[in-house]
Amino acid sequence: MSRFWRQALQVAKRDLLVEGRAGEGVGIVLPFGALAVFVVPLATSGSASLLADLAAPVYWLVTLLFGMQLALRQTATETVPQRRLLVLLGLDPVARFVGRTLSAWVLLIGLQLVLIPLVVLFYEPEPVPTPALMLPALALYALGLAMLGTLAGDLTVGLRTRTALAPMLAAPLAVPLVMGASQSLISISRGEGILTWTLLLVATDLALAVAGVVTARPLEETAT
Amino acid sequence: MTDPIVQLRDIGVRFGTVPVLVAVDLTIAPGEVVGVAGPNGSGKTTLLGVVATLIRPSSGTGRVLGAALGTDDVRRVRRRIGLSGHEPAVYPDLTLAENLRFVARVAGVTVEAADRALADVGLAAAADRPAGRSSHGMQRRIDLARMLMLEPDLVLLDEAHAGLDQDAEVIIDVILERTRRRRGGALLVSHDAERLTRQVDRVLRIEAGATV
Amino acid sequence: MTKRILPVLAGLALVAALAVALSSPPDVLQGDFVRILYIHVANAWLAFLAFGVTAAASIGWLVRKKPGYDRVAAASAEIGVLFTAVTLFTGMIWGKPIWGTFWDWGDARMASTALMFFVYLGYLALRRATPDRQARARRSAILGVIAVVQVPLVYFSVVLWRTLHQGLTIRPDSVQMEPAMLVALLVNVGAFSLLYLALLTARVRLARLEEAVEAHERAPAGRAVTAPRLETGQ
Amino acid sequence: MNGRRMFLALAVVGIATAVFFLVRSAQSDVVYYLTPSEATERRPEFPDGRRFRLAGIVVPGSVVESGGEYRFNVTDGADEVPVLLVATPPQLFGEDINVLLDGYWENGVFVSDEALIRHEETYETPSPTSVEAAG
Repeated sequence: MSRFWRQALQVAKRDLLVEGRAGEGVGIVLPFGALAVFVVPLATSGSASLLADLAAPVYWLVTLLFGMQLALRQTATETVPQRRLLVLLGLDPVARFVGRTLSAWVLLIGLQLVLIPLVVLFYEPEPVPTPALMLPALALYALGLAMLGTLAGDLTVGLRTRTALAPMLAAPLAVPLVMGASQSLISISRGEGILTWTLLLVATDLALAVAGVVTARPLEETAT
Repeated sequence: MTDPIVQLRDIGVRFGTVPVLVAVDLTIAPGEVVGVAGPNGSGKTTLLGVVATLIRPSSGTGRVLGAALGTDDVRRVRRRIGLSGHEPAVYPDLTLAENLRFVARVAGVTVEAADRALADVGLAAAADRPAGRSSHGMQRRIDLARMLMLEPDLVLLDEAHAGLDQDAEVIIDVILERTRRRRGGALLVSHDAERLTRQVDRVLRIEAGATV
Repeated sequence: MTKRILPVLAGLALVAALAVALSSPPDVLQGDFVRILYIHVANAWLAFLAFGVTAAASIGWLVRKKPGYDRVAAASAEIGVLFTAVTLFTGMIWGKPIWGTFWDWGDARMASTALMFFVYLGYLALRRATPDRQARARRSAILGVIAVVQVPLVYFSVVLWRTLHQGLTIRPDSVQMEPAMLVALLVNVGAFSLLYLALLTARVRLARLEEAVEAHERAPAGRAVTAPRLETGQ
Repeated sequence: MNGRRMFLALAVVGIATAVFFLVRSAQSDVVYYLTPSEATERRPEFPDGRRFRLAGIVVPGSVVESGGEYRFNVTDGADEVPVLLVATPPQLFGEDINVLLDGYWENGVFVSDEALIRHEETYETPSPTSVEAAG
């Protein structure tokens, strides 16, 4: 394995190990997101058809907002001494971006997998004919969010207003992702093709990857 | 190999509009250990950041391990620089052993070297203790263990003696001795002038951002 | 001298543009409502230009690290946000009588323009949140490069999707507009370009003055620390 | 660093390809609105009551108003669809105008409760004859 991928995987492994110990994502963000799913039905008139219609919008909203919380979790925020250490170890900034994205991706997919049964169970939306078709869209959606979260987190590292600022920067840029994923779901439930929306997701993910690679070096200096 | 390890000429650093360093000259020859002393706010820590290639000087010229400061050249030499700052660079959620092993894998050193360094600094028995629940002194020892493991050609210690007991002092002695033997260089910042003079070849004083 | 000339020129041009817009012939379908188009299109075009300048200046900063690039990037983004707001506003005023609605969620042009507005609001928020000038320049330059991805998305959204918003009127191969109206549009674009330049130079000058005030008599941090005025009592 | 360049080159090619096919498939795939021919052709996909948008030109001479309801036909040159509009149409509504209707099929009639005008990207000054015709 090349030095680049060894470093990227080490960074991803470190993030997941820290998450396993601190449990901020699994123990705090995830239950909080689940709670948000419960609040919506309580605030409606109790109409079953209304809830069924709300299932998908609520799902996308909660995965976007809480996905950002997950990607920007405090325990995964590197301190200045930690960042300086990594720079002096000769860690390739691109490998760092890839590693951090990978770990956030794993957690975001986890968040999605937990929220889907919850929404299906409590909102009873119309069944999707072939749910497996959604898997690529969900994976591409989570990948894009992971990259955006990593970028926004690095841009705002060390700022006092970070917790609100980072999601504010990421959310409007995430809209093509939300659009691609949500329209994929609509197309699948109508039995239409999803090529357009898959292409939109792929193009957005690639553009974010380019942004991540190009800005990795200047971003490295934000923490030193 | 007579090129100096560090050579700074008339270095200035400003944070925003606030000048922190105004005119610093510094040379560290191969095999030399230099101490830096000065009052609070005189720019000692910033100087260390400049030498570590982490802070870009606003003016002046400098070379560290042959790489010109402020250029992409410094990327080549960073792996050969070891820094221990005020705050230890550890992940509080990882154990002491995991901290060192992570560094070893990223830097391309064997895991055995990490475990050996951990034992060398006297933390073998505490290997599985989370770093966040270890004392400040133990965390500092992890910083020092990293230097034993990676053998940097340029050793930078900020507040070298803070939080370390007499035993740990020996670790610094060993690191400096090995660095001298490798013909590397070291820069130590400390308040404890007495300990400093014992360990370094000469002391540089800075006041209000300038060497005096 | 030039700092007086540009605002005056821009002011005169805007008066002329308004006169041309009001005296140009009405559209066969839209009647007098077509006059809103001149301001709407001119503002939209300049918003794109402003964000393009922000991106270019951001790249300039990342390469050269000169504070001048950062000032231009910041000033242009502020003006771009202002022009985007005017674009959205005039678009809504125009949409009501012509389309029959202020806003249409299915329309890619409207949605993407609103998003562009929020992306650059975020850019300004990031600047405000970063006190250190060097760090602010670096971070906002990086975001300035990432954010500009939105601009072509907005411009081409009418080509990408079938929308309520009409397609491109001025294309490389044809201009589907009567000459008299085209002249009115071009005069307005010219006038708003002058306004953009006047605002940009004024804002950059202001930024430079702000920094000069900040830098006035700043001593090294260490000089602010003196020996404690305490004595150990016996 | 060569890997970095290669990735960037490949990614840019990938984005260009994706966008190219995206534009092509978006024009056929993405249903912001249907033309009258498409609406007739894809009739089985849209059972009565399922909402979609229909865009076409109001057929001259087909507009009949009664009690705030408008009946007219829209066309795309090929097919015609009968429309019942149960809302106040926008100011510019009239014959030969491009309209965008939100509604659903009901017994072969497109029932709409929202009409928008879709104007073209062409701008013309009125010719003397059309001024008279507009009255």
